Amino acid sequence: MSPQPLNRLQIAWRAANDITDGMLVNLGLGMPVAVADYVRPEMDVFIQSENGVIGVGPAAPPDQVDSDLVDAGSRRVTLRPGGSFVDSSWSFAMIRGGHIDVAILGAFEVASNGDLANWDMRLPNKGPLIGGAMDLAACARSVWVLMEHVTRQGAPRLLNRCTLPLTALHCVTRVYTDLAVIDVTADGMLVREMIDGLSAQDLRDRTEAPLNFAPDCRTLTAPAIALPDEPR
Amino acid sequence: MSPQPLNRLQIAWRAANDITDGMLVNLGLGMPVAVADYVRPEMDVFIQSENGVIGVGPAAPPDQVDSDLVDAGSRRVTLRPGGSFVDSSWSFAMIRGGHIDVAILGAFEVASNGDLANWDMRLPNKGPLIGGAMDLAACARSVWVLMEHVTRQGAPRLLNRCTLPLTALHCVTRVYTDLAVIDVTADGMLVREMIDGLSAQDLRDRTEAPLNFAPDCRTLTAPAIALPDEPR
Amino acid sequence: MSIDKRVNTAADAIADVRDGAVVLISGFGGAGFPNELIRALRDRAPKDMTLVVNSATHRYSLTHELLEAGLVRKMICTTARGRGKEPTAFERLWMAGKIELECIPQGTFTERIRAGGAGIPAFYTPVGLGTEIAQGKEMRRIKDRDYILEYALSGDLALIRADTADHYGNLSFRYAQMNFGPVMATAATLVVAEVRAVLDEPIPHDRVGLSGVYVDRVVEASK
Amino acid sequence: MSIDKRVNTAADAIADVRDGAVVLISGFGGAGFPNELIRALRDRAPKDMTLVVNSATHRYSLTHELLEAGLVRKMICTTARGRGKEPTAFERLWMAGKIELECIPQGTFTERIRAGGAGIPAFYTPVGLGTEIAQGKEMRRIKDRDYILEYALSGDLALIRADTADHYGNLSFRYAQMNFGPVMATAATLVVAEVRAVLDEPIPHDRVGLSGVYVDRVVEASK
Repeated sequence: MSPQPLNRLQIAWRAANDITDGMLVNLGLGMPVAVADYVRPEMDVFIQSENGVIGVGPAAPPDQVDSDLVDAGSRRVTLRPGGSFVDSSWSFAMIRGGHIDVAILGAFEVASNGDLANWDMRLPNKGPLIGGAMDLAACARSVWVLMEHVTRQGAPRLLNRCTLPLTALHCVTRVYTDLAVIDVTADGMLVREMIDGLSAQDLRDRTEAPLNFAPDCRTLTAPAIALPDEPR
Repeated sequence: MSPQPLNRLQIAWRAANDITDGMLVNLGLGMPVAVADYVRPEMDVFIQSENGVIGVGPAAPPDQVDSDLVDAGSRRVTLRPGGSFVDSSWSFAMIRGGHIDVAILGAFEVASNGDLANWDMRLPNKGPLIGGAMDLAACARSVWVLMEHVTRQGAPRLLNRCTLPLTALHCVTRVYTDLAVIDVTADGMLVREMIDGLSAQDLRDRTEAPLNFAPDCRTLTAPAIALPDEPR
Repeated sequence: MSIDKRVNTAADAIADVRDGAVVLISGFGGAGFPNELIRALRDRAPKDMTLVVNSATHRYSLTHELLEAGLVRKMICTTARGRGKEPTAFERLWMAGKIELECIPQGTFTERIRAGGAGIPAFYTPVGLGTEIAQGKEMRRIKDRDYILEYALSGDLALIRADTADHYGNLSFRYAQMNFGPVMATAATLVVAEVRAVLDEPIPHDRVGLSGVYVDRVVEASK
Repeated sequence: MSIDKRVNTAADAIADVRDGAVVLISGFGGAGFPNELIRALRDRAPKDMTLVVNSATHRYSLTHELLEAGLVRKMICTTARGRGKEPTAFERLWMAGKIELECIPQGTFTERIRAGGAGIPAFYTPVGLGTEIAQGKEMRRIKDRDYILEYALSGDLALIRADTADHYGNLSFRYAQMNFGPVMATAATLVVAEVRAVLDEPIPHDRVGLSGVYVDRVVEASK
């Protein structure tokens, strides 16, 4: 059986499993938003959104949609019990002040020193999009990245140095990909988990950054989760 | 008849007459607080207090005293219609940001260039008291000073240079004393009003700073206002 | 009722804006866009404006009408990328070199505006360090960490959206509607608020989201 | 109810404070003093504390008990002068050279604390320019005006007073009670709130004056 990479939702599921009780978490656009759906029910977690929501709840059911109750990605959401709102200056004082326990972000590239590139792919005909990414990456206590291990063209995303414009320096603490869970340490990248059937050499072949493997490196598993037929 | 200096409340009355519609005003401890009692009834004025009250109303009647509804001087007050509260960071953002139209402050000394000394008399056995004075003096759009024209020992308070520790530079725009109303201009002090029976020379004798007299210098008058038997 | 900040129409509320104005516009994530004021501004058509707005073109906002009308010389924002493959109104102008862009981190955006309203001329921040954002900016080491210097940002006009207003100009907001509204109101010479409803009675003190001392005019949205 | 920040007694709430702690204490103008926490701190008696409090001794506050117990090495405040002719607890210690004093403008005080909680290591302000406050501080000219550089201030423990709390640590405030509470809560490693009442249900979102994400422990005042 050939190795079975995780799909996007399984990556989100795996990251959600590392969320612990009472954390204040910010979820970036794309894959990270799905993390909310998989936080273990016994965990009591507040999700902060840059637009000033403290305690984002599940997406609003159609009959409860309110155009003023939105997250930073313009999704119509609900508010969890104990949630509240602040203005943008408070929201970013919270982010920049280091009050976010974990920012879970998408990325284009991560370097072995923890540098992150996630805001500008230099696409032709498209303007830049910074949003709150630089604040979150630079100032959250931990930064977890969720991304495919390689690009659609098969090029590695875990690099010696980022090639795309940087979001923040030395900020990424952990990377969740479809193939592995990797800590970014002072000594470089340390593989904690890897999917079944993949060899260390297989992973190295898909990674530019040097990889160390934890002595207790485990198998990366996730339950089956079907992807919806979503337009991307 | 010898010249009749204004009393403290008459000075406050005179300053109150220069308050115009819609102004946002901050009143310092001491004489300035009394200004609120004499604002002309047709004027709609918001009084800001450093502790975060926007729209301080009259002192609370005994049966409405609330220990959480206080001004910066710990007076139990009321809130005027349309009033609200902010925290200290907003309160001083308002002050430092130049949103206060007039700060009305007490003073020990004012110099002819508008320098103000009102926070530290260098009293033995007493600590310093800055409070919000430096923020207000440095950042309000106008700074009006209310004070006796001379010290209890008869020494002038309007000086060429302040001798006491400064509160802020070049900030005072107008001075109301028991003897005169004086604008502080780029060309020095300009007497606008003076009490009846006092000559220009009499006023100069009580003033160290050079005085110019406005061509339309008028008589400073105030209605009779009795001082309460207050402990000072 | 001496203080009365109510204005009848959006057109009246922005009638005196001039060419070259720096205009701050609230709204984020779909909430808090003062769209009737934006449309009135388009109709008033001042030229060479600088817009200070989170998103250069957001699908729930009408800023694209200002862009399409050719009224904007410069955009200061945190997001200048449209969602779809088709370029947005902003992206078309930008690619054609017809508009100047200053795209900055969102926290720096809001903090610069707060600073503009709070009498802070400049501050240090760790955000953007080591990135393109830091290029040409002053750096400083404070307690073993490097920071970049950012300057206050303020404007001539702020257009903000709230839920209710009273005649004192006090505003209340719903849920995530406030976002940039309060800080923008502190940092502009003239502040105009568009609201769902102007109330006859003062907003109770504990429902005031922004004090009327920051607001010059309020106008009720027509729908 | 997994998150539960309720603590039974003031003594429990501050039990782990250490010698040398920098302690921020709310309260201003008679409102917002966490007096039961202050008394518990006196009983716990950590030594060599630095207090960050608006008024060194205020007649409605119990900070004088910390001073009289000899627990305070340094005072950072905006007011260190008592009202009467008799010297206050602080003034006696200060005149005897037994306590260090940093007396600063109130806006600078609150902005330094805000900066400490907001990730701003330093900022420029016009306040204090040309006064003793500016002595030894860096000056800088920005757009034709001079400013002084001020640094962020933060602490190990914040003691604040609010009206109600829920088990998430959300707080509501009455009238002018909030003053320094919210900013102090952003700037301390451990934040303890004393409240009139701890509610069984979450505080409604539009009544939350400070989010519980900033608050570690809440304790109901005994009276």
